[in-house]
Amino acid sequence: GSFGDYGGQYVPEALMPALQELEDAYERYVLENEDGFLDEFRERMRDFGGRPTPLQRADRLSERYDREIYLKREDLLHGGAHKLNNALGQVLLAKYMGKERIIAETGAGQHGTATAMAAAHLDMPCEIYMGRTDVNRQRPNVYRMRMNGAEVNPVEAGSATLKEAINETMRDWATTVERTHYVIGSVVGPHPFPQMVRDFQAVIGEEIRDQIQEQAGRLPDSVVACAGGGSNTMGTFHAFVPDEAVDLYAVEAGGSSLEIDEDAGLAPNSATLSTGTDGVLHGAMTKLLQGGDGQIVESHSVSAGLDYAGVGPELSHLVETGRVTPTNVDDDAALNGFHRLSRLEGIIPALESSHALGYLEEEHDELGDLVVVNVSGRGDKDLETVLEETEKRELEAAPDVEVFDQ
Amino acid sequence: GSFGDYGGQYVPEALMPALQELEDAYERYVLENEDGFLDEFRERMRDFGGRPTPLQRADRLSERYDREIYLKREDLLHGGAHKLNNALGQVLLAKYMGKERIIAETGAGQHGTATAMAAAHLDMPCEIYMGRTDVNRQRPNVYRMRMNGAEVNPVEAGSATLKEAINETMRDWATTVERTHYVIGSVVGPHPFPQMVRDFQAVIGEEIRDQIQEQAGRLPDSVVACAGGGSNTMGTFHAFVPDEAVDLYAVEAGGSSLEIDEDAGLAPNSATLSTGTDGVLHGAMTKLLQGGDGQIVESHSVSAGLDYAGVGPELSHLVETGRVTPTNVDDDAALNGFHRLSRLEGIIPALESSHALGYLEEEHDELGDLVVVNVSGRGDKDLETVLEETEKRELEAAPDVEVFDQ
Amino acid sequence: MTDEARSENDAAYDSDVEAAIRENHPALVTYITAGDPSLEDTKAYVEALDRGGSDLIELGLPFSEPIAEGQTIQAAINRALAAGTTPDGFFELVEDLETEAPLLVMTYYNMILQYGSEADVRPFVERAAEAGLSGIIVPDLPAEESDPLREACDDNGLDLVFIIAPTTEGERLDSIMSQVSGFAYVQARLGTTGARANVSGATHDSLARLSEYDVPKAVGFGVSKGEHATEIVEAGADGVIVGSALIDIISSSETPGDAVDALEAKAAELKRGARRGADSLTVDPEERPEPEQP
Amino acid sequence: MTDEARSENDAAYDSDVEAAIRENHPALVTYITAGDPSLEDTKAYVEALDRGGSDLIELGLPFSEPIAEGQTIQAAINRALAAGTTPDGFFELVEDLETEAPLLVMTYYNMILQYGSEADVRPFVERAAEAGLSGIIVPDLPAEESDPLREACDDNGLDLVFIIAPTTEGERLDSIMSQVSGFAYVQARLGTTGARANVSGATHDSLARLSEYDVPKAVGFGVSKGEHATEIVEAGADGVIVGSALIDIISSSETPGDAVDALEAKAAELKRGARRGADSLTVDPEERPEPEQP
Repeated sequence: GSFGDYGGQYVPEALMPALQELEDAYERYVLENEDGFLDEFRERMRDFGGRPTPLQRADRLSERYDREIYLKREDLLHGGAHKLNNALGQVLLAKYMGKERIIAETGAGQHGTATAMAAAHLDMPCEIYMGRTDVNRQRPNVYRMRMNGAEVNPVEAGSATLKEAINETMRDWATTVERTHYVIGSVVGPHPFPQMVRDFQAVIGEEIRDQIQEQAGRLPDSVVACAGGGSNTMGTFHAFVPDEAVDLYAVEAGGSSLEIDEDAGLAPNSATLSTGTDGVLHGAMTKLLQGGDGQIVESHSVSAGLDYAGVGPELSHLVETGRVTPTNVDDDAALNGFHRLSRLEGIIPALESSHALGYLEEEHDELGDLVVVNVSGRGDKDLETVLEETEKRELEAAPDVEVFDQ
Repeated sequence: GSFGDYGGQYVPEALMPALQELEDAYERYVLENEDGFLDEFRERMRDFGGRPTPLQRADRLSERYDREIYLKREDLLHGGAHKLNNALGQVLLAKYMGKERIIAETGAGQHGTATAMAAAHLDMPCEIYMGRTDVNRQRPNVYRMRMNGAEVNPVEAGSATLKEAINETMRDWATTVERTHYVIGSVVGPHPFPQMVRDFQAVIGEEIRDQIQEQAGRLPDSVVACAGGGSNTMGTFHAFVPDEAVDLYAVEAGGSSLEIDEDAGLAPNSATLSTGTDGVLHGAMTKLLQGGDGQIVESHSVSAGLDYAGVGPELSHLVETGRVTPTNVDDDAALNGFHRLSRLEGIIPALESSHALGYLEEEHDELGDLVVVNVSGRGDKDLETVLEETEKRELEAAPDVEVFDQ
Repeated sequence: MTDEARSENDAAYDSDVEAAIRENHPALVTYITAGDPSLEDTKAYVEALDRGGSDLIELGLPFSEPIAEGQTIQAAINRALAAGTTPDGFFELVEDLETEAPLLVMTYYNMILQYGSEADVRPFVERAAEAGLSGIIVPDLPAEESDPLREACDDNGLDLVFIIAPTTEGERLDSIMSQVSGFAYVQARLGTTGARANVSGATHDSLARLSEYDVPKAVGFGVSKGEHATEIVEAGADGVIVGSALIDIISSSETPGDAVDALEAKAAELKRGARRGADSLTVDPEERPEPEQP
Repeated sequence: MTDEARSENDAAYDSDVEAAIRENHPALVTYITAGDPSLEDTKAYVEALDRGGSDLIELGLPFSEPIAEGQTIQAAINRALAAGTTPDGFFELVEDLETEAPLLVMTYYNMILQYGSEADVRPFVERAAEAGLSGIIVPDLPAEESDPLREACDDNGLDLVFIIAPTTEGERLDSIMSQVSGFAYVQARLGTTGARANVSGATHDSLARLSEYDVPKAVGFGVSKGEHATEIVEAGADGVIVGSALIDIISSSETPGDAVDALEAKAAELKRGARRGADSLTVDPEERPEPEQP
């Protein structure tokens, strides 16, 4: 249950039997395809989810950066992001395990909507915990979850955002663990979650590997993915880890600054791999944004989906061993990346994915001749944020907004 | 250039040479694949658009209706609806024709966003005409077009909605026709548009035909698609027209009533095929919603995308000859269809597509044992409308909305 | 126009429409929308245009989707529809009118198709002839789609006027010019109807291109001033067509009486402008076919 | 607790923590969060709990992500963090305290790892021992991950207390019970910490399941009243653990002085309740192992 020094199962004793049960189910169903679990999963991801997603040559970016740029189009997956790979895998696994109920937490709402969608598809009762603040500012995602028949439980405690929602979901799970599966949304949490979520997401890199060889005739020189918790990152990288010649770049949210304000308990970034230190959070030993005493600081990014103070333990390990290069770009670069892809390629990317595109703009000279960038999701959900943040700034890639103002 | 008594080229003389030029280009590039046009189109629809889209067995609908229900997942196409098939085809064709500029009109914004996306992808300057009223109520789509680099020209005249936007686009085209291509958004307008748009959309039915035979071992008994202008309808039906044993159902928007209020110039529905009479609108002879004098009435549907007083001439012909069965369901049935698919299958459908699902609920006994329904688009764009309209009604399939109100 | 006058002209020309152009060279053709702001007002306006020197008057029968019109005429149509203008009301107005100038109806094809409640053009054409109209102009009916309407017009002694656009060239131009009935409506520029500040260069190109065809040519789209008329006639046109500039007068006049006066004055200005153009051709030393003078 | 008292107990039991439970049977274990609302107040509260009859006192060192806590303790932790509570301040408080009852620190694993600025547990454990703490409870550290911390605790003479959940069964239960140090913290029900109205049926099941193991058992999660203590001791527990009910007193008292009085009274109520439970067992005719009385 560990990746070098990282990983583990740092959870309350009450949850340990459930983790052992999950580990057992993971090994049987996911690793050994017992009862045809994997076959059903793959078929549903094809028919319900829309896999495989395309690998698209980006003509204008290729010209702009004078190298071959390919985009992995996870934005085309059902729900608008790679999230469904994991949500559907876990809900299906819960069903195979005989669980009667699904819970999950969500911050901006992407994991919650993917889980609600998967639960509706598989006819599993589903409850999503979401901070009241997030409920209020992410209405459309709340609506989507409700439309899919999920209960949305607003969490009123503290700042009423992701952290409180995680705590509340943990409480629910600790109370109902015998009949409930907790669908963790990224490659984080206690073993076997980081490994299992990675395996559900690994289809991204597996498809890229086949597609790039078919389309470009060889493996890429460089693979770039954004990293928050790290599920799209690990999903993209996993198939390439053994290919030493393929460089892997995890692009984190540099936010507005890489400095931590320890007195305020704030990091104006989410660059955990780039700047974090080892510690234990939400069940695993990994790199964290924390103060010297061990208190977790509040992270920040213009992209809500990257806004997390931890990161998957396997990524910490791959960074520590030098296999993955941690990098980051700031909010401005991500916003420019958003506008640039929208305008040049006709793809409105998620703000999360826009970080990978920002990196491409800033550091393409570091990259090889054949580059794959994972577009982990679509940006419709981010339009309001992008407009707001764009108006505050002078961004070279942004369209003028006069028509919006009338 | 006609389908039985329907079709034709009822346009100002100034546009006739452009139509002839387009007809020539359509024949050479689309029908004869000159310069590999079709190959490039198909490749881009695969890599950029995400084709093929899945055909998914709907487990819970199949159980509910006691027959095999399959869903064609056009909601997974890039942009969230089948619209891109046509927009990309026409923008690419304009490029092959040496045009320098793209224009289009949009009502709710779906065709505008698809066109803007395609134009960005193919590096074509693009201007979209949109009534000021629609600009104000469809902000997210305006943003998306702007993000993709398209100019959005608000039209202030009259009721400032789709009709005025069409007139204004016609004016632009009549002025700039030599260097501009007008991307008509449905199987309407003068020849060769209805035929050409159908051909670009026909991939829907072609894929269904292959997929259903692979998955169910035979052709379907019944194929159901919603119909406004009719592009998803003809796209879905075209491959099946020669298969006499396959029944084709075009489900129109019954709105709140099928009666026309001629004094007010209003039809509280868009059920053109079901209730319309023959006439000429926007370049073609087809079935229309019109008063006795020949004035076109304003149509209405809860679904903006079906809200059009005309319909594609080929559909008029197929209805007239009995090959396609025209049907309709009202706003309530569509809203219930929206909620039902969201809750039972984890797919939030466009309100347009929800009409096909409403028909399935109301008349499934009319259908055969193996049914395909086209889910023409996703419903994220309709969330606000659905909430508003749901609150006004008692809908059996709607979730309670208490969590929204806090 | 009186029946008497009409039969007189029939002898010399194919139709009274052609006669009105040829015999009044350089002719002034005026357009307003019937029912804007009411049919009663339209009657007074048409008579004013007639007095002012119009040689031919086009009366618009409003249609809800005027795709060939600019914003000025579209707005006039909206006002006329809001006032409840119907085809029957329109024909009654025509029957009431006493003008020197022959009258044409300008409308969209669907209005013609639906009249008499079947998708058939004949009831409309018959009623038009009966009401005393001399011809029909249909902006959304190109030559290729016009057979049914032309046959009906022929059978009822009406002209079906075709529009020649700047893009109309080659074989299509030959074909359309060979079918001209009444006169060729020469569209001065690409785009829609509407008053403009200048005469388009396309006008000169078009008239040059059309000079080889021996049919009367009247130029419209964008003509608003006497000087425009002068320039267009100098360029070889047999007439000028003015519409939006007249609608502007109607919509901006404070009282119907003001509009009547202004319309008559505007028509006179345009007619004078056209004549100046013809005069300058007459004194031009270069050889040209002498335009006929009434 | 004084060093003198500690060395005395060492003879009879493995640790002073075990001694505190065994010798004070039925024992009362109390918990409050250090620094809520200030470390100075905490000092007074701990002394009040000691006076009221606590046999063992758990002091919470606040961590920003208390995933095992209910809302009551989470709120206390937030207040303590807002007041600027740090590990160093915590240890200074412990050094200042004069209590009969041994003290345990309850905190999350990351706080232990980070102390001394390396990801190493030893600096924390050494400082804890130096400050006079007798043991450590870590709600997010299951037995499987506890080797490094246990070794450090062993080396420094501290107990590492394990939590036994209602879901802890079979081999894992055997394994954990064989490693018990100090006492077994028996979690009364699934879920998180927090005062409840009733004692859970799971408590009885758990104690029955644990009866075969000869280790001291103290029951927590949801205990808030004297009657709960009675029922739990009757069910076979060697002690009861109370936390959220005390936090409620602290957060609802108008002055720190009120809280001091109420905490002492609550501790006394709970201790009396526990004794009633022990007494009822003593007069129970059924055969049971006679609980030790101090």
